[in-house]
Order: sequence, then structure tokens, then C-alpha cells
Amino acid sequence: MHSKVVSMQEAVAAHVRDGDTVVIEGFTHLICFAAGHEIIRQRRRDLTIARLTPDLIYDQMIAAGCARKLVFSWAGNPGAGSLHAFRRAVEKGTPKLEIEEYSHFGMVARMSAGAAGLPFWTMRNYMGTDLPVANPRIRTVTCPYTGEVLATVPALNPDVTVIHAQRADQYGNAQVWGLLGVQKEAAFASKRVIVVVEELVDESVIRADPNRTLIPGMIVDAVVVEPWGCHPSYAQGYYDRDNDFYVAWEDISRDPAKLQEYLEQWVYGVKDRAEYLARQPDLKARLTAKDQYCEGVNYGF
Amino acid sequence: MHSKVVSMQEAVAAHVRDGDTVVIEGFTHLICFAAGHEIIRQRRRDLTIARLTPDLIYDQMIAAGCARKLVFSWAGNPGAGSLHAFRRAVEKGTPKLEIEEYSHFGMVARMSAGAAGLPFWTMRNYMGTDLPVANPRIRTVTCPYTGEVLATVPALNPDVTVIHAQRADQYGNAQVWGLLGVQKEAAFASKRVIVVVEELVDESVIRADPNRTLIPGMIVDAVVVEPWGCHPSYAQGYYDRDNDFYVAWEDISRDPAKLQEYLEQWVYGVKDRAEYLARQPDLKARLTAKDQYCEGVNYGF
Amino acid sequence: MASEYTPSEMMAAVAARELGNGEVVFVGIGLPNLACNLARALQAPDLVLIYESGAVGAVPERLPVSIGDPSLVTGSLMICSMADVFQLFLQNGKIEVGFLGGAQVDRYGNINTTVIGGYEKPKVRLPGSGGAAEIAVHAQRVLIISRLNPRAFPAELDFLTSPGQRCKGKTRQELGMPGAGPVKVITDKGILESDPESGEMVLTALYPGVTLEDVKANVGWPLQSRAELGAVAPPTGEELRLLREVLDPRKLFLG
Amino acid sequence: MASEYTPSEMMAAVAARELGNGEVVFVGIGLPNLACNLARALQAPDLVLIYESGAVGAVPERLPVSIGDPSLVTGSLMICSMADVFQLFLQNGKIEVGFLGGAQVDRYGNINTTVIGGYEKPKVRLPGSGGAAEIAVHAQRVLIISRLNPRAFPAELDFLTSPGQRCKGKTRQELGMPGAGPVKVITDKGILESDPESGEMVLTALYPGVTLEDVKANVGWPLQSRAELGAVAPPTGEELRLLREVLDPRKLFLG
Repeated sequence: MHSKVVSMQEAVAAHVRDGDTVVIEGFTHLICFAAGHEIIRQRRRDLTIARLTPDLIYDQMIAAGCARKLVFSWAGNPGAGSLHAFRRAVEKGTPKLEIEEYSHFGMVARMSAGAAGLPFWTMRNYMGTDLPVANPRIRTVTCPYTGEVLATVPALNPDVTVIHAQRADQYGNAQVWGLLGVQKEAAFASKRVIVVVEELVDESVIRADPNRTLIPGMIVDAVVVEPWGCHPSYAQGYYDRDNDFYVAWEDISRDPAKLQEYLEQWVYGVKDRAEYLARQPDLKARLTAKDQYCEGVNYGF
Repeated sequence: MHSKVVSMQEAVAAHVRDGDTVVIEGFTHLICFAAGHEIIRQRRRDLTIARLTPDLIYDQMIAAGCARKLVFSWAGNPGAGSLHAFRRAVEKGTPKLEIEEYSHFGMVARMSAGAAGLPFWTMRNYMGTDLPVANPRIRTVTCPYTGEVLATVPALNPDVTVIHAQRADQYGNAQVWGLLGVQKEAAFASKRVIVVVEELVDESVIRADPNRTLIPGMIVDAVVVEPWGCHPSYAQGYYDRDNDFYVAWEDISRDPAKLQEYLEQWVYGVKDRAEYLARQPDLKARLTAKDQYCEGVNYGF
Repeated sequence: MASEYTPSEMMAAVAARELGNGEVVFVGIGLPNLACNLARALQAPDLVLIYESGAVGAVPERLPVSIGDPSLVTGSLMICSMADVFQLFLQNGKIEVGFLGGAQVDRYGNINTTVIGGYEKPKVRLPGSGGAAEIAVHAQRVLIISRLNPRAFPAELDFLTSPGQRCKGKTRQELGMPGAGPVKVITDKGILESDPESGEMVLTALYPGVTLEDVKANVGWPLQSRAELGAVAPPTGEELRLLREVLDPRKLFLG
Repeated sequence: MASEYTPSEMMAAVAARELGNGEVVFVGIGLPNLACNLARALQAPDLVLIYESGAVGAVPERLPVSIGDPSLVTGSLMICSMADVFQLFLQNGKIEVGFLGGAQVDRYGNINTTVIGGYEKPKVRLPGSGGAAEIAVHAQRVLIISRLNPRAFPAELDFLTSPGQRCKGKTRQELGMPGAGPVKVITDKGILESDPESGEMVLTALYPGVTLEDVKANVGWPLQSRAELGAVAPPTGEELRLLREVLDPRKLFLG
């Protein structure tokens, strides 16, 4: 078996194409900003970008003109304000952006259906609300046992999904701890999968604790080693969330000129994540995680 | 919060009632024979017993007259032969036993629906087979997006489920590694849950590695500390499967008199699991697991 | 009016008092998080905090600024996938209390967190549902926390994101919703409770120093009120100490 | 007939040769397990073994006697729940090869593992489907391993547990089955392959020393055979050495 390790530049060039449906998942935890920045740098266009919480990275991709459409369930900057590029697009049409909106459970269900190879997923949800009015893809099905009418959403099957993990081997067998979000479902639902990791480890490290594996290498197309690739998001056990930057985004994104300046300086203006990090030498002192190791368990028989 | 720790005798007396639907889950791994034996000792009757693989323990419960009905997907003694008490019941009607039969995926789906609070679960399955003819509870639903006709099974919501785990705290927060089977789904689908463990640990052990927790204490009614409670099944990291006993069951179960003698000696004839173990002093030397510990991971931030 | 406590502190204290020991709460960020941790420090040490991010039994050692903060993970009882959170916990009826807020709340406790103005070209695009729609359907009871003002409590919502006691003339039972829905609205001036007959949110208690007229002037529909309005004790010294010194010393959420 | 190898050894060797390097195989216990581990030791070191118990990328250091043996866990790449095995791997189309066997196989590769006789009061109650029904639906291709005899290859099944190439006159495509179904039946006397036109299992190769009549006498329907029957090489010395010395030294499955 050959190694799947490539650079972020190579992974995005090979696997993210204009017009694709792209998912960069991670619920607060493990959001791969490095992949989003590389997609912006490579000037991908007409993407349908989907995730539960667009977060700052999709706000940047919208501002950079990568996105034709956004599929989501909560578009805010938690505890800090708005995603203003998103808001300008929806409220003023600059740039034009189509939206398709669910609740969190709806998005989770869409990915669950996609991952299970089913065309839809069933929930008890949405009765009485305007969500199915705004989004006619929210439909219903009748239970063949009870006659109850339940809500459905259609499967989401992205062209490419980016999953950031704490560690993986060179074949893409990836382990995650801390918050798991909907990453496993997104990866299994996707036609292509890019795994980005804090640390590349030997296959024996993965095999020593197989219950920690979230994504098996057999569904992975590329492995990118990108330490601190989530900043300003975080990686449990590696570095904390940069809450200051999330607060700062309120000001940056509110002003289109400032936002473009941010992109020039921190995305277009750097070659890669290594350069992005080199320009912020204080990050490691400020955000490196403290040690709090758990004990191992016995897999013997 | 008060401790939920009780003896097996107390747990079964309080939570397993005549006429109940009972699930003792565990796919090869972590099958709680200690709970099955106590149910036999307490002479429960008219139970509907459900699990994917009835295994030897349900064969014993059928022979002991506990079961009115069996819900299952594969009734054999893997690699060793038949479950002869089950076969006598089905082939000759001694004792009388109603059966309701699915495939493994169908049973997993029934528990998934029960755990998700839904009345049914959807699969692409069973087309062309006689399974829906034999079991009219296998039905269909039409996808509201594609028009595809898909198979459904109804939710299974047991009255009580027994889950064996490697360890739990006194409140029932239970951690499992190795094969996970359908235990999480069975527990969440159930009205009452008994957790049986190899080791009772402090809450801090659970909290040190929260990604290992399979069952949260909030859904658990009783915690029983029963080391070697799975024998002849196994607990990864604690003791190996007693394959010799599985082979021996072929002979024991083939002869109704031998089977009754087994029950007299090893179930009715012992007070509890401690006595069962005390009479087999060789087990520990023969089956204790070798050490093969994994490393811990960092939960710090 | 000079006061020894802020409206936010009062709201957090009132919300905390609603929580019983051992209850299972779906926690949101901001005041609900403060209320839950305040309750945990006082009458409800065994409160089980569940966050939609997948943290169960969280014991955050710092104030989480997001629902996926790493402090919710370290030392929690269980981390599970979001599919499990929404299916095994919420839809399966295991969540006893859910907190919701929103830009607009109507007389039935329906909530809008989606848009101000029309959906297609809104005046203000809000974040959307997140988990609110399904919390409103499934939590055994919902507590709404919101400051009173006429725009936030309009006669008509611009968009119905999360269902309350009546949706377009139908009861929750008619619509097949398992949870009891919003039973209380905790505001900065008093408490509204859902009337079992009409489903309307009715004023049942006023905070110290607030008049009935104060409240009515800030609600966009003809607010009903109980004949006898209850009194609500101001935050105790201990409640204030915990909120100010332990839970939100940097005043991130306590204005 | 004295032979230097047993029929089981031949079947294991033939099955192993069907597996390409890097393929993802859903492994059953017994001969399929031996075949997969033999292939892994020879031409397919990167074969990914998945067991329905939830072990992915297993590297068993001893011969597993059950599909949930602890040796399948220790050192595997991933352990997942059975819900994940059946939904994310199997139903999602990630399994390239599935192995099946059964008490009865018909001319279309339909399999019965449920009952001999009527369903309600069977003469012999067999174990049932297990995962076989869904493997037959979803694996990209299925290999059947079964010894030939007239009772095992009847004209009519007593019960259809796992679907083959035609079920009650309908094709897999008409029935909406994603996988290609049983493409080969590996027996103790020769190999049958499904005919793309008729869906029937047709004899395409004979083992050394076996005649066409030997095979036909053991099949309960008028067996078709290719005009030119292929030859099948007997197990090589290396195949036999691995099977006998490494994989099943106690002859648990190699009679």
C-alpha cells in the first residue's frame, strides 16, 4: 500500500474542483481553516459549501467569492456576533449566494442518510414551523406501523469532505477525541475525503487503540500533515480555541474593506499554513494545550 | 446522587418481571451469562427474549422455561454446532416457543429505531427473500425524494436491557472497549437498564477519558459488580472466551437430560456467580487476558 | 433606577431556581449556561449538563464562550456524536429541560431566530435554528429567556423557527410534539407562564420595582396576567457572589 | 482416491486466489476466514478484513473460531458499532467482496440458511440469516463456498434467505439490489459462475481428477456448463504450508 501523504496545496488541487459540493466539518472543534484558506488561495469557484455552522471559515470563503450556495443550520459567530459576509450576501445580495437551510438535527440527519447509503433520513421534527415552507426539501413520510407522519430530509453526499483529526497514519486511518460532531457521517457520505492531521503517526499507534479510530483509511483519498491547521478553531490536547480572534472577526467582517485586507494579508499573502503560523509567533505560547492525559486500557486477551 | 450498586440478585428481582421483553446484549463479546443465570434462578416466566445471536445463554433460558418468545437474527453456536434447546423448541415444540426473525441488520435497525425514539427504521434490504413472508413486521416505505421502495422494521423497546461493561462508576456511567455490538442502541431503547461490570471505578476514572463512555448513568437503573460475569463469553482485556465450553455445549444441549443436569449443577445449584466461579478454580489460569495496554491521550486545552 | 444587580443577573438567578437537582438539561451558551452552573453550585449539584456539541455531564472549569468549548470536554462524563445527541438523547425523550431564546417570541412561545423581514430578502438575517427547532419539539419542558421589548415580543412573528404552545391554530398534541413546550418565559421584568387552556403566555410574577404597565408596554399583544401576581425575590448575596466572582468574572454575559 | 490435499484445502486455496490486493472483504468464519488470511499472506498483503462484529482491518494472530473473537480486535485498525458496520460500510457500498455459504444453494445462487422443510414446523431449524441477507444485497460481489451434493444444490429452496441473481423471476436490477450478487460458487469439485444473460450458475472449471458427470450428479437441476471448461491448479506447496502450518494447524476447519 502506498502513502497518501501530500501537501495541502496538492490535496486541494487534486480533490476540490470548481462546482463541487464541499464540506469542511467540525463542530467548533477541529475546523480545518488551513483547508479553507488553501481553497480560497486556489480560487475555487461555484462551490456549494455545506456544514452545520458556517463559522468564520465559510464567511471567509463567501467573501472570497468561492461559494455559489450555502447549506447550513446555524450561521453565527458564537458569543461574538455575526458572520457579516454571509449576512451581506443574504441581506444585500453581495455577493449573490443561494441558501438551503435546516436545523442542526436536520443537517446531522442529511449526513447520516448520505453515510448510510440511503436517500433520506427520518426525524420527528419541524411540525408547526416555517422551516419546511422555506425549504421544500424538508418533506414527510408515514410510518408503516403507527401511521404517524414524520419529517424527512434528503441525503447529503458531498463531492469532497475535509476532516481534521488529531492523528492518522499515512493511509488515512484517523483518530479523534474530544467533540466528534458529525465528522464520521460527513466522511462516509462523501465521494472523496481529505484527512488533515496534527500528527502523522505510525500505523502501530492506530492499531494499539482501534476504538479511537473515527475514519478508516479505506475511505480516505489524501492525508495532509498540518500542525495548528485548525487555528483559530482548536484541537483538544494540542491547542485551545483562539477566542480573541473570534471576537475580532466581528469588526473585521463588518467592514468589507477590512475583510478583504484580512484575506490579502492572511490568506492570499501567505504561501501556506506554515507561513501563516510563522507570522504569529505568539500563538504557541498563548494557546498550546496543557497536559491532561488519560490512562490507557488493556486490549489483551 | 446515590449509588446504584446492588447485587445481581437484587437487580434481577427489582427490574426483570414475568412477561417482560428482556435483552441481554453483546455480540460474542461481553454477553452477561451471570444475568441470564440469575433470571433462570429466579424462575422468571413468559419472557420475550431478544438479541441478535441467542448464543448459549438464551438456549439455557429456553431450556429452563423462562421464554415465551424469541426475537433474533442468527441462532447457532458459532464454529461448534447448534443451539439444541432452541432447535427442539422450534422443530418439536418442546417447550413451546414463538419466534420472530430478522437478519442482523434488521435487528440492529430495530434497536436503532428504539434508541432514537422513532417508530421504525429504514434499510435497503430483503428484496426477493422470504424473510418478509415469514415475518410480516418487515414492511416497506417509499422514499419521498426518489420514489424508491425501501424495507422497514419496527422499533424494539425492551422493558429491560442488561449491558456488561469493562468498568463503570457507581452511577452507571459505563465504559466499553473492544467489540461494541449493538449495546448502546439496546440500552437507549430500553425502559430499564442494568449495567454489569468487571470493575467498579471512581467517577474520576470515567471523567478522565469521556470518549470511552458508551452508556451514560442517566439511563441506568442498577449497577452490578460481577467480575467474570460473562464467562464463557469474554471481556477484552480481562479474560478470553472459553471456546472449550462452547464446543462442549454441542453435547450438553443435544441431550435434554444432560442440559437439565447442567442447569441443576451450574445455575440452580449455585447461589450466585461467585459460587459458580469458586467451583471452577482453573478458569483464571486458563483464560485471564495478557496485558496489551494502549497509551493514553491528552484531553487538556 | 440604581440597583444592586443587573437585569441579566436577575434573569440568571431566576432561571437557575427553575432547575431541580438531578435534572438533565440541554444547555445553551450565555445566560442559560450561567443559570445551569449557578444551580449546580447551589440547589442542584447533580444537574446533568448536556451540550448539543456532544458533551454529557460537563463540568466546565471556565466560562465556555461557545457551545463546543474544550472546557466542556475535559472531565465530562461522556462525549458522543451529534447524531447521538439528537437521536438517543433529545428525540428519545431523555432531555428534561431545554433553554431557548430568540429575536422574536410570540404569545404562544413560538420563537423566531431566522430572519427579520421576509425570508427571501430579509432586513436582518439571524443565525437560524441551530438545535432550537428540535429542542422546542422534544425537551420535556422549555424555558425561554428573553429581555422584554415590543420588537422582541411582537403580535406576529416574521418566521416561526421553534414551535411553542400553538402553531397556526393547532395544539402541540394535534401536531404530535412529545415535549410540553415553553412553560415559562423568564424576562428582565417578570415571568410569563403558559396557560394550560389557551396556550398563551400569561404574566404570573413581577420582579421587585416593576409595574404591570412596564411589562404591558413592552409586549406587542394584549398581555393577559394572573389576578394575583407572584413576587420574585431578588438575587441573594450568594447568587450574586457566584455569578460575579466565580461564573462570569469578566462579565462576558452579565451586562 | 488418495490425494495430497483435502477438498477443504482446495476450496480455501481457490477462494484465496479470487481476492485482489487492497480489496475490502467482509469475512465469515471458517473457510472464508482461511481464504482471506491465505490471500493476505500471498498476493494480497493489503487486503482489508472486515467482520460483521465491528472489527475493521483485523490481523488475527490466532485462528478465530467466532466472528467476534478477541483476536480480531487486538491490533485492528478500527472497531465500530454494528450499526456502523451495516450502514456506513455495507449499505454504503464500501464492501467489495462478501463470502456466503448455506445449507441450500439454487441455480441462481439464492441461498437458504433458515429451515429445511416448512418454516412453521421445520424438519431442521438452521441458524437463520445473520448478516447474509444484507451481504447478498450489498457486497459489490459475492463468492459462495459450498460442497456439492444433491441436497445442498436442490432444484427448489425450502426458504430464500439471501438473494442471488434471480428471485422469483426478477433480476437484481428489477429488485433494486446494488451489488452484483453471487458471481462464483466455489465447490469441492469445480467452479460455477453466474451467466450474465440467464443469471444461472454455470460450470466453468473442474478441479484436477473430477469429471463433468461427477459434478452433474451432485446438482439438483440440469446444470449448464461452458463448452470449454477451465482447469484449476491444485494448491501449491506454499498454499498448503500456510494453511496447514500457520493458519489452521489444529485442523478446525480443514477436514
